Amino acid sequence: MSTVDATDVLDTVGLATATPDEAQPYAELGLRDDEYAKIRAILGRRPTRSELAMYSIMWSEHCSYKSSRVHFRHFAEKSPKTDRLLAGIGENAGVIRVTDEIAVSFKVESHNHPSFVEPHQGAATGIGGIVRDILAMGARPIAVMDPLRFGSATHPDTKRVLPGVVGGISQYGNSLGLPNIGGEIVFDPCYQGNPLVNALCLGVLPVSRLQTMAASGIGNVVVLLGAKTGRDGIGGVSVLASATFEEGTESARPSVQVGDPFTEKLLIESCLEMYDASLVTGIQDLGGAGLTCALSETAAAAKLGMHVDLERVPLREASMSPHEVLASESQERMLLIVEPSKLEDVFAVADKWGVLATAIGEVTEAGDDGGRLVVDWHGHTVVDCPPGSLADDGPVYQRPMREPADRDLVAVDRAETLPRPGTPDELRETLLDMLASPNLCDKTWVTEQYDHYVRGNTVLAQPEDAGVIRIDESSGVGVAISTDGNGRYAKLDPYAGAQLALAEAYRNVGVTGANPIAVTDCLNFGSPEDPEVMWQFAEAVRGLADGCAELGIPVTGGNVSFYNQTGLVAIHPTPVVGVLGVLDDVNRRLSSGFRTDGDIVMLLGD
Amino acid sequence: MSARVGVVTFPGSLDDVDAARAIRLAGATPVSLWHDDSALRGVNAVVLPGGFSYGDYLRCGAIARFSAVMETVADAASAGLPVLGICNGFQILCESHLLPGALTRNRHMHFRNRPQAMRVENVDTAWTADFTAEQRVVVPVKNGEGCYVADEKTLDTLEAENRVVFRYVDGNPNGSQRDIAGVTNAAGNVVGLMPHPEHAVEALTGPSTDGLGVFTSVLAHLGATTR
Amino acid sequence: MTRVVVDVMLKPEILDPQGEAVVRALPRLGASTVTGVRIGKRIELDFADGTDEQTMRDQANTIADALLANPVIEDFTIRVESDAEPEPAQ
Amino acid sequence: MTRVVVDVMLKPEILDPQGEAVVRALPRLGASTVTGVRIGKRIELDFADGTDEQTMRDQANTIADALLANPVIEDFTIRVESDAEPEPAQ
Ligand SMILES: Nc1ncnc2c1ncn2[C@@H]1O[C@H](COP(=O)(O)OP(=O)(O)O)[C@@H](O)[C@H]1O
Repeated sequence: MSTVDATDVLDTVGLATATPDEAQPYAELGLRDDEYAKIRAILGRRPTRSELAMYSIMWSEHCSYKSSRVHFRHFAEKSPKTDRLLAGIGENAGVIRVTDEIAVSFKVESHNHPSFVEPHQGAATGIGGIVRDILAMGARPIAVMDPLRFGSATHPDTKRVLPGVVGGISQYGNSLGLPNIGGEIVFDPCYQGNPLVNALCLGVLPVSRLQTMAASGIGNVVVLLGAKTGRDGIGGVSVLASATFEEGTESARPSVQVGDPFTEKLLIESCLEMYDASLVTGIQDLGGAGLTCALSETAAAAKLGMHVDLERVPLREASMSPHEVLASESQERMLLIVEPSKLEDVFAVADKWGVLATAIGEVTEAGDDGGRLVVDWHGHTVVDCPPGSLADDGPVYQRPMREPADRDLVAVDRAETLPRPGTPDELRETLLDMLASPNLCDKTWVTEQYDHYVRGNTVLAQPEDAGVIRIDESSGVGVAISTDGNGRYAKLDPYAGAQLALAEAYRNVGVTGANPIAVTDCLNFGSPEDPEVMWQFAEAVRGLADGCAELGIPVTGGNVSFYNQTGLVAIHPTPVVGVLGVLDDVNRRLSSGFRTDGDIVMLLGD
Repeated sequence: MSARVGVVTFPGSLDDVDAARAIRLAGATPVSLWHDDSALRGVNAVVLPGGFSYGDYLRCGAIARFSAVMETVADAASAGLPVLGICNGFQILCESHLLPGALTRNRHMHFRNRPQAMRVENVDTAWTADFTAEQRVVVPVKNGEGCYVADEKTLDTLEAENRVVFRYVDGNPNGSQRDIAGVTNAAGNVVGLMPHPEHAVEALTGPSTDGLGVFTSVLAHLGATTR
Repeated sequence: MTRVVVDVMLKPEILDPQGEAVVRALPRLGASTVTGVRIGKRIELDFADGTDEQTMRDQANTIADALLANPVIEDFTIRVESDAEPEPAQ
Repeated sequence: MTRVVVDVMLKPEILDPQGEAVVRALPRLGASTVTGVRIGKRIELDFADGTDEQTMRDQANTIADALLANPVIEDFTIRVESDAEPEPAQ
């Protein structure tokens, strides 16, 4: 380390003010000219390297929902009135009251791209991420589900991806002690270069234990809990590490996040113990956007400021620079807001479970401008910005939309034109072909790798239409959940396709004897910059919102995954819909299948 | 006063809640024990539950063996305290050399979870007295490293001394030698098995209620020894 | 000399949860001077007698790359085991 | 020189399903001269700078014997890593 290049100089707020004209790699970080200009306007100067990293992350499609947000008004406007919803869209996960004392939290999320790069770790950390979302609401995670989509069952790459994904879900979920109570495995060539790994988690909490992400209380301490921070997944942001931006390409290769379910289990137990002792004022999980997201969202939610001494963050690699610490996607971490008087107790609980807990900052005043997020690195200020500008004021786009040109073409190919089995032999043949097809055949070889029994409350799991979990042993109250989605239907008609997915999940929950009350969704689509994909997306959202209004159940949260495509070819639009229902007494659940000889078989509906 | 049965929680234990429920349903009082605390809190028996203690890192049960509580458990076990190790608990007992043999990676290399039939081969242990000889029971098996191995001499000794307590029937789920699902020490107070009796205690949630017998057995055993 | 050893280790920047868990357990064994533990795989490939060294190396490379190591998160090294064995433990 | 490597291998008589799975996959890779594969662990123990060799050996031995290897199924060897690194792949 003899040559002094730009990377050795700490880019502080002072330096940024003094060098307004320094060229910055905003385009490489995915920011448009007008977005960069807006950041400069917000700050009244050029952003520091750390700030640029933070804005590029928070204003990305993944975090800002810049393409999808305008369409979500359908959910808000059409949402049926209910007094069951304790937390909804905008929170880490929806929370629904089940009885006067008990609530559940549930949400489905995607981890599609990481799972293609490294199937095992990608899927494992997908489970880890959704579990922390549920934990952040104050709930004990009690079950998971895994709606999956792969390419052709006979393609060699499916041989790599599928066992890896299933192995990762199995390892992580089993190690956390979460029964897997359902999911989907669908094969279709459209997912060959872009498999879908969606993960759902269900949690249960006493209504009184509901947590908030708001970093309220001036003087309260900001505590980082869990794993050390390393250079995990800081992909695009590493272009900042190079002196000349062209040099960045090699180091820009993201480092794969490796999941540590053991640490996550300890994180769960320590957080729950802290909630029960009322030690936590606010809490937020660290997900894809790491500290950047957790710091800005917690501060913005409280409309206060925050001061962080970033060098206090425990690091796996000492050489990390501040923007890397802020952007790191290291797993198994939570951010807590704690009253100073409770800090020792928080440390004691963390210590009991063998989890690292470190005070890294404090909540500061709002001032005239709603508070500042100030991040220091060894005493030098590297970030000074309004937290709301990161968390809430990201760009919002009304992307152009166009009905796909091939819709008429696809529609011409009607099912009626397919050959039909005519003779009993042909009928038999067709039935056997169907039973043997990868999408319909027995899935035990996968589901056997998942624990169904742990915690002893699984009432129904695979191969039932919906998973059923007892949530209260004394009263027998339980919930049923099913996830469904059909990309082929949605490709033909995204509006109806989304509704069919909703209807199927709704029926699946209904047939267990449960009363459906809430919806979560994971919307898997191609590039939002493709007007035809955007049209599919808008139609699916409208269809889902209308369907929910019709059925009288609200969408409580979910996730959007865009850019699911190989080259220019998008996957089938794949809205995955999860429906949750309540059973007042799980002893009265119904399972599928014929039970008694001589029972009458009836067909309901048309 | 009903018997007090301790359930140890290690970092990464998962089935401790299930074991406690099973103990309750069998009519005893579950008492939680903490890995880092050597106190046994006056319990009459101990269950080492399933799970992934210390993430199952390095080798299942290898790190848990060095916990404070295991020292006391080992001493108490040699003095006759009934100790049951289920799945990860069985692995810990083997790593601690309280039971012979070792649990290795399943032959098919997958985690496998299914209802599993076994035969109760020895009804004279502290944990099997309530079963009838050769009784067939069905309880869930769920593990990735449940393949029981030991050298031939050890296996022969186990057979000769009737220390194979449970044997898989209708298929061996993990490749265990001689279809061994569970074994006991020479005194019959320490038993380890891979399948999960604590997951078969309620008709609503288990494949059967056969597992309850393990927990009622120890109560019968304790009743007989304290009388 | 018919054995090739392939050592597969996680890349240095990748989290090694196993190693970390072992480090945390060491104080109980009184091993206080160990500062870090990384756990990887050691794979012994036995070749038919008389296989020449270059063939062994090439094949080991192919196998390691395709099967033994996951290039996304792991590095590997290959070494033809010399007749001088590493000293056995006591 | 502050690193000790502990190699842990299954005893020869213990079945190694992972190794067998690799053997079964070899024909596809055209590695026909490999006759056997055994998969074990390579554990790197880093010691504080300046720890003398004998202390490292002793501690590594204690740790390996008590924790890193299970004597029922595994053998281990210990080697202080020389400055001459094994040649990297390719
Ligand atoms: N398809 C969707 N339907 C409903 N709500 C959604 C959807 N996608 C995202 N949301 C909601 O938007 C909010 C932000 O989502 P997200 O960024 O995934 O949360 P997180 O920060 O926990 O990852 C969450 O409350 C989420 O539930």
